[in-house]
Amino acid sequence: MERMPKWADVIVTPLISLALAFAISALVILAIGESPVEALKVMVEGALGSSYGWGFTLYYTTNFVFTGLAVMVAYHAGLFNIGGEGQAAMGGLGVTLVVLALPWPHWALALPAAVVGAALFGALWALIPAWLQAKRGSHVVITTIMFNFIAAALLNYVLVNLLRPVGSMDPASANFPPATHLPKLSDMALAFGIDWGRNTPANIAFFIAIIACLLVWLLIWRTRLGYEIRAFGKSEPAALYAGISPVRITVVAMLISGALAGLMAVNNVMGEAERLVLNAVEGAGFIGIAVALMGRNHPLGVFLAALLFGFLYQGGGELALWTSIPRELIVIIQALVILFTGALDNMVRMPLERLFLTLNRKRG
Amino acid sequence: MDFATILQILDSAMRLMTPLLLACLAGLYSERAGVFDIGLEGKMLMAAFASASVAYATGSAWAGLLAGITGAVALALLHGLASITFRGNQLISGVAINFLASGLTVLLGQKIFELGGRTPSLSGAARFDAITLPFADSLRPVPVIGPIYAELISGHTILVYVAFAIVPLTWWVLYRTRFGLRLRAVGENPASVDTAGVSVTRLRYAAVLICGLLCGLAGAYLATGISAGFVKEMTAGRGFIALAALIFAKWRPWSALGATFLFGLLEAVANRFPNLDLGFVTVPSMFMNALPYILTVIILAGFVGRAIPPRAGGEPYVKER
Amino acid sequence: DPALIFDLGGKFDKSFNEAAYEGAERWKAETGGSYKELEMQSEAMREQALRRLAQSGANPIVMTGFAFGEVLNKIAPDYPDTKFVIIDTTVEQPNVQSVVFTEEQGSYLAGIAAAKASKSGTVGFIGGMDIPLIHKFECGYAQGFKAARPDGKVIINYTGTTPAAWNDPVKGGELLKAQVSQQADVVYAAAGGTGIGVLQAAADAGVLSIGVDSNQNHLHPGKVLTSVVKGVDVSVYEAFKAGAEVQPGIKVMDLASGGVSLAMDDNNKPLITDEITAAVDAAAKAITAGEIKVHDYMTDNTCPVQ
Amino acid sequence: MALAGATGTAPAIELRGISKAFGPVQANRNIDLVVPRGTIHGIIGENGAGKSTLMSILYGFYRPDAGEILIGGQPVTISDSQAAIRAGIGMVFQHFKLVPNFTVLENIILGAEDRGLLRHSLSRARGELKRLAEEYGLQVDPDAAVEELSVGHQQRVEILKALYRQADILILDEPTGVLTPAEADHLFRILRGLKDEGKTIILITHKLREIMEITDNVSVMRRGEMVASVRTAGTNPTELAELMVGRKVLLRVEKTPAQPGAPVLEVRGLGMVDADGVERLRGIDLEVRAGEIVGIAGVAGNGQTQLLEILGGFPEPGARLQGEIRLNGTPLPLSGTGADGRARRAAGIGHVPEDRQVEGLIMDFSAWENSAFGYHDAPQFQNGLLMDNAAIRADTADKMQRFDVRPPNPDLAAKNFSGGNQQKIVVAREIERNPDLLLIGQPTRGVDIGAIEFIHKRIVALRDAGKAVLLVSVELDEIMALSDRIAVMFDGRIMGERLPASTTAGELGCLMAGLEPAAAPATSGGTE
Ligand SMILES: Nc1ncnc2c1ncn2[C@@H]1O[C@H](COP(=O)(O)OP(=O)(O)OP(=O)(O)O)[C@@H](O)[C@H]1O
Ligand SMILES: Nc1ncnc2c1ncn2[C@@H]1O[C@H](COP(=O)(O)OP(=O)(O)OP(=O)(O)O)[C@@H](O)[C@H]1O
Ligand SMILES: [Mg+2]
Ligand SMILES: [Mg+2]
Repeated sequence: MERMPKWADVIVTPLISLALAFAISALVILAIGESPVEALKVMVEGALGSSYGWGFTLYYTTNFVFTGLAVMVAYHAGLFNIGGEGQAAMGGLGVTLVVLALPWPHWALALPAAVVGAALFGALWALIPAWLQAKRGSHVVITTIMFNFIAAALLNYVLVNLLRPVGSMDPASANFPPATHLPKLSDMALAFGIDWGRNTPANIAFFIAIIACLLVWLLIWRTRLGYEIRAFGKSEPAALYAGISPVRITVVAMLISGALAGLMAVNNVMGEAERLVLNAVEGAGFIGIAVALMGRNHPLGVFLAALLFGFLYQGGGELALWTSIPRELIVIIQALVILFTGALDNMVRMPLERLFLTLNRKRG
Repeated sequence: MDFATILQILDSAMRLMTPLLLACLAGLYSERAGVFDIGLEGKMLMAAFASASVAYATGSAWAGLLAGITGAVALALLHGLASITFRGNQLISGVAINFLASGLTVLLGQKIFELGGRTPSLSGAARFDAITLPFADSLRPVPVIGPIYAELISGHTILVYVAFAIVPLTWWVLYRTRFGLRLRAVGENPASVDTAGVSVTRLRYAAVLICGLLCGLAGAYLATGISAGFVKEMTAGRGFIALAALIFAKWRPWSALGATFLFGLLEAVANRFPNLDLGFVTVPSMFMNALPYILTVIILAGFVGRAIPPRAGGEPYVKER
Repeated sequence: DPALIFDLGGKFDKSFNEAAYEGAERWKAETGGSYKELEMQSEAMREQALRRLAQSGANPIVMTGFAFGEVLNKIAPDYPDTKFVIIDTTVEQPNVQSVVFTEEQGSYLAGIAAAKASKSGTVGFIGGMDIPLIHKFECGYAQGFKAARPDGKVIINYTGTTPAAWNDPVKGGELLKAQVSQQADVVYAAAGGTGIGVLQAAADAGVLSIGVDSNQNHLHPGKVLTSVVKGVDVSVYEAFKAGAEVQPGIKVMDLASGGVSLAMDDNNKPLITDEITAAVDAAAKAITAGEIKVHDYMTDNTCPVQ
Repeated sequence: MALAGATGTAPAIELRGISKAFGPVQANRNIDLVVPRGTIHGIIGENGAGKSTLMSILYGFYRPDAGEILIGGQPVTISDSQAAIRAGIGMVFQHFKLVPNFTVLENIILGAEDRGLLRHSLSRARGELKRLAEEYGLQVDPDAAVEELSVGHQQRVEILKALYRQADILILDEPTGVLTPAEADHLFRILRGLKDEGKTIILITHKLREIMEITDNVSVMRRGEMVASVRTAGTNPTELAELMVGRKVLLRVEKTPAQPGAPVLEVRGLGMVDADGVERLRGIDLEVRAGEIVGIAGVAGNGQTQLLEILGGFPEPGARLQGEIRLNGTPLPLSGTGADGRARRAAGIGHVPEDRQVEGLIMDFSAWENSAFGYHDAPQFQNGLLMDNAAIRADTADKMQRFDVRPPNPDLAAKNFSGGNQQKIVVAREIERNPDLLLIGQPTRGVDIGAIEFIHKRIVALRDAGKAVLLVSVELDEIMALSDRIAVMFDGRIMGERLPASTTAGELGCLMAGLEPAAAPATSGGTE
């Protein structure tokens, strides 16, 4: 027996939570002496009001989809992977090495190789924490935090000392050769004669993200491995009883998680910057945690949450660019959205359930 | 390495470990009561900002401290509301609080001081000064003990001593008092506390408030003790390191002292020897900077077994769904 | 109208971006004109911001920071009628003015001053994030110091490897104390917000510090030996003043042109002895005259001293 | 109502019109109950009938939606457990409410500390504990960590907790579900002692034998309602079972003599030393043939768990094993990864684990996911690279129907089924695979009469189909009723084997206690 219809829980609860988050954000905007209506208008128009805004929103969305999926897969195995930041950074290194290593004649050849490179490096960066957790019981939360710092140091060293062209100020790799530049969504639209999102960074990696969502969904809910991952995540003794090896699941789940985080580099490094810069991940790994948890650890939820954060990122950027509202406001709005939809959701759900229960009773 | 250098490194380790220790103990109270907290970073940041602002405005470090505690406690209450009253996801709530603090501090700081989120530098009574312990100077000439007392033990701000004193205090509270017994019980099996007629909610709120209080001390120390004012994001990941130390310490107070000391020491050593010359190769500074993290992983892998968190940790107490 | 884009560090970094802001404000105060300003939020936004500004008709568009180099190189040809000014790196496009500073020269003078002011013969350098640009400051400083005190010692620390390294005054203070315990008595900080902690800790510890980018002497009057000032404000001011007539090409802001200098004001007057003044002036003259060539770390990623 | 007990005085407890709903579930509906002072009052009912809920309301754990509670004739408001304790009520929950890593003393004083510092409370409790131990025979080591204690001792701690709080009314929710017969007897002696002192006791149990043995009155619940309250002396088990289930129930297991065939399982010299260096199994020799049920009797903690885990392919990590196990003549590898359940299943071993909630089921998984658990890589559940969820669902619906799992909804999460129905899901999963050997641990722990009857029938049917069954149970009744041959384990050893027809509970009890080490020669199976 249900307390309230599933549709209500899946749609009404998050919408009311979101409304509450924005209401409080509006109060904050008022408090700093700006107009919330104006701010909302700038955000919505800037992020969703034009193909141009969408081009950016979808670019950020793509990043968050990858890091969100990464957190999600590990979460299903009962592992809290805070290392998306480092894994995505290492994925960037993987992409860069692949792209710069060979004279790729065409992006279509370079892309699969880069995907492999990104996934491989991301996965490798998750391997040690995974192995330590499985074999030595070192808590994966600590080790992945540590590996974020270590990745930053390693990347810094590699960029400054090995990959940086001599004489360049920038701690960044050389530019990727034009042949490896990924098609932007705008290029693709143009091929169909549509002028959509010119000069925006959204690129073919967006489709890879969607494919990744589908594959992860299949993996978690339709394959034996996913079944085992979920079983292990829910109960280790039961997994043992069923013949599921904890070591194997821990390592495999973290490898997949790391690979997904690493894949983000296809979007930001290969698709957008077209070279590797020092701080390429820009906190997307941490946003992935919020995205996964808010998305209720389901790929569709992750996608929607990533879209929401993509909107906040782009809309917030526009806000900071074109109004005098400081960019930190966006961080606050993000925080409130995370808080209300992710942590205070029962505040909305409990009264709703009561409402539905009374309605049901009345109906008999 | 001579004796003086060792003393200086230890001295630096003591200062560097203090915010970690306070935050680690803060997390200890909360998590021992079954409320996981990855929002230590945010609470510290908020406290650092509030204490620096009020200390600047009033010229009193103590007023700043009070404000810092208030700021951290306010966020702690929010965490309590989400994770205790509304049985929300504690991890999400913690993440949200980190973001919230990160945004609010800069927004408010910019609004008030217009220095891009910084507060003006503090001076005089707006900062906690180093305290010279009695006889520090007269004992100095005594070999070994003298320098240890005068250089290492004496000459820290009051908050450092407070932090160290809270370790035995926490041990005592946890293992020798009624409150401690109930606190530990509620983190292991809240139903045991509930059926004993004690309110799980009240206990958990108490724990979360203490967590806020200690984060307040940690943040105030950062802004008004070890440095002189607030700079955005000045916690620089210390909340996460404190969390790592807490797991490292297996949620025990004395071990928390040890774990945070280790982190402080590693950082102090890396500060002191930025380019370690091993003769055949010089370790680049980037790796010396990462050394504390690398060593942590090695130590965890080699010497610390499985860390089992409080059994009811992370789960809201639901008796009627 | 002209426009100014700040890098990720933000407008109020008490340093580089802030200097640019001051230049713009001076232009505004003097001419009564208005300008558009933007702060970067993310890497991907750079291109967006430049294009949107160019489309909105802003001219010239001034941006601070080498990180814009690649993007500007890409988009400048799309807006041939707009003039761009980039500070801190070179972009070779017909409508771009590249302003570069010889930080190594300013830092060299700071090294001389430190050598003269130091009693112990040991001085320190504290960098922010460990990147080549900061090594350029470090190397110039070390060269100046060694020139004046060949037997002296420079202790070098970097705060970290992530952007957090720019905002960690606590660590800055601790690094300073570590250097002081190794007898350093003059410390040069090129570390953004972290530097604030360094200067503070130096003032507390009773040693001298050297500020960077803007004139930071006033932060602790009588305790900051001097500041290595980059004329970012001047270049922004001049770019704004020139308007659409900004001269494309590379503009080297060096010692000779006053692009880099040591800040001397009332705040540090008591610290600057005649000996320091004399040594610094002599070195400055020699550099201007080409008698002393200060090596630029960026050209080959090496430093001749140490 | 003519209940046994003192007349004239106000009843110890009187409940009037108690109702309680959990969301859409009406757990208690308008319940009246009278418990006379100084009596032992039994409460029975199927899984999910609402017994625990009603008692939890009385103890202040839940708040009723409606109704009135009178203690000693006085209306009281029991807003929380503190109020219940003040009213003299103590409760031993079905699932103990102890803090596992606390000592016994700490658990005892928790919530009843007499001042801010623990020292005084601890020393007072130590003295009090000593007194209670002597008075009621409730010995426990006050400084032992609770998690180190056997379940029986943990229960003592719960009882001591109530007595320490000077409870006048003691509620015990299925206290014997986890006890050995000897422990249960001991418990009953204690309960009688308490009753003689004038205390009032409420006892929830699924075992009618216990009801008949010890209670004065008994109340029967069904689907949230109180359907009868009668004098125990005036009723009988068959009547009670009918009241409970609402239909006729067979209380005995009907089975024909076994027709054992070739040995299916042969265990030779099996030894095990666990990660802490404790020797758990010592030279176990055991044989189970096709078409017979071998029951392993023994007090919990004598190695049965380890034996089942090793046979099932998941010995605890770090354990050292020796000896030989053969299945249908083929040796099974002993040195595995600790996660060899898959291989064991493939070889034809089915396993109903002792603890369904921790091992047998994933409580958050739906019934259909659980019903493939361990067999999720079976070919008929695959559809190319993916799992064939539709096939699993259909299979589950079918099993649920045949095993009468209620509600027969494959999409419901395991945690939302009552204990008996959870067990049916596990049993259905393992039996329906038609394994050559079925390992089955505590098949009916906490399961109501109707479900017990059903599960027993299925086990016998499997045997009759010519399969081997190894049954581990601490319920001597169950062992006696089901087994064709009984082996008794004590301290990691097989103390001896008996045939059910030619032994008595007393003899088995002796073996279970480790007495009579020179056991009679093992019968090599087969029927006389
Ligand atoms: N905490 C709870 N939240 C929601 N529903 C509950 C809760 N506890 C019990 N229920 C519901 O109330 C009904 C009665 O449960 P209860 O535990 O009282 O049964 P019971 O008679 O004790 O069963 P058993 O014999 O298995 O112990 C159950 O069917 C269940 O659906
Ligand atoms: N916290 C809860 N939330 C939802 N349902 C619950 C909860 N606690 C118990 N239930 C429901 O109560 C019913 C019985 O619960 P209970 O804990 O009494 O188990 P049980 O049937 O007695 O099983 P066992 O005897 O094996 O412990 C189940 O249907 C379960 O769904
Ligand atoms: Mg029950
Ligand atoms: Mg039960």
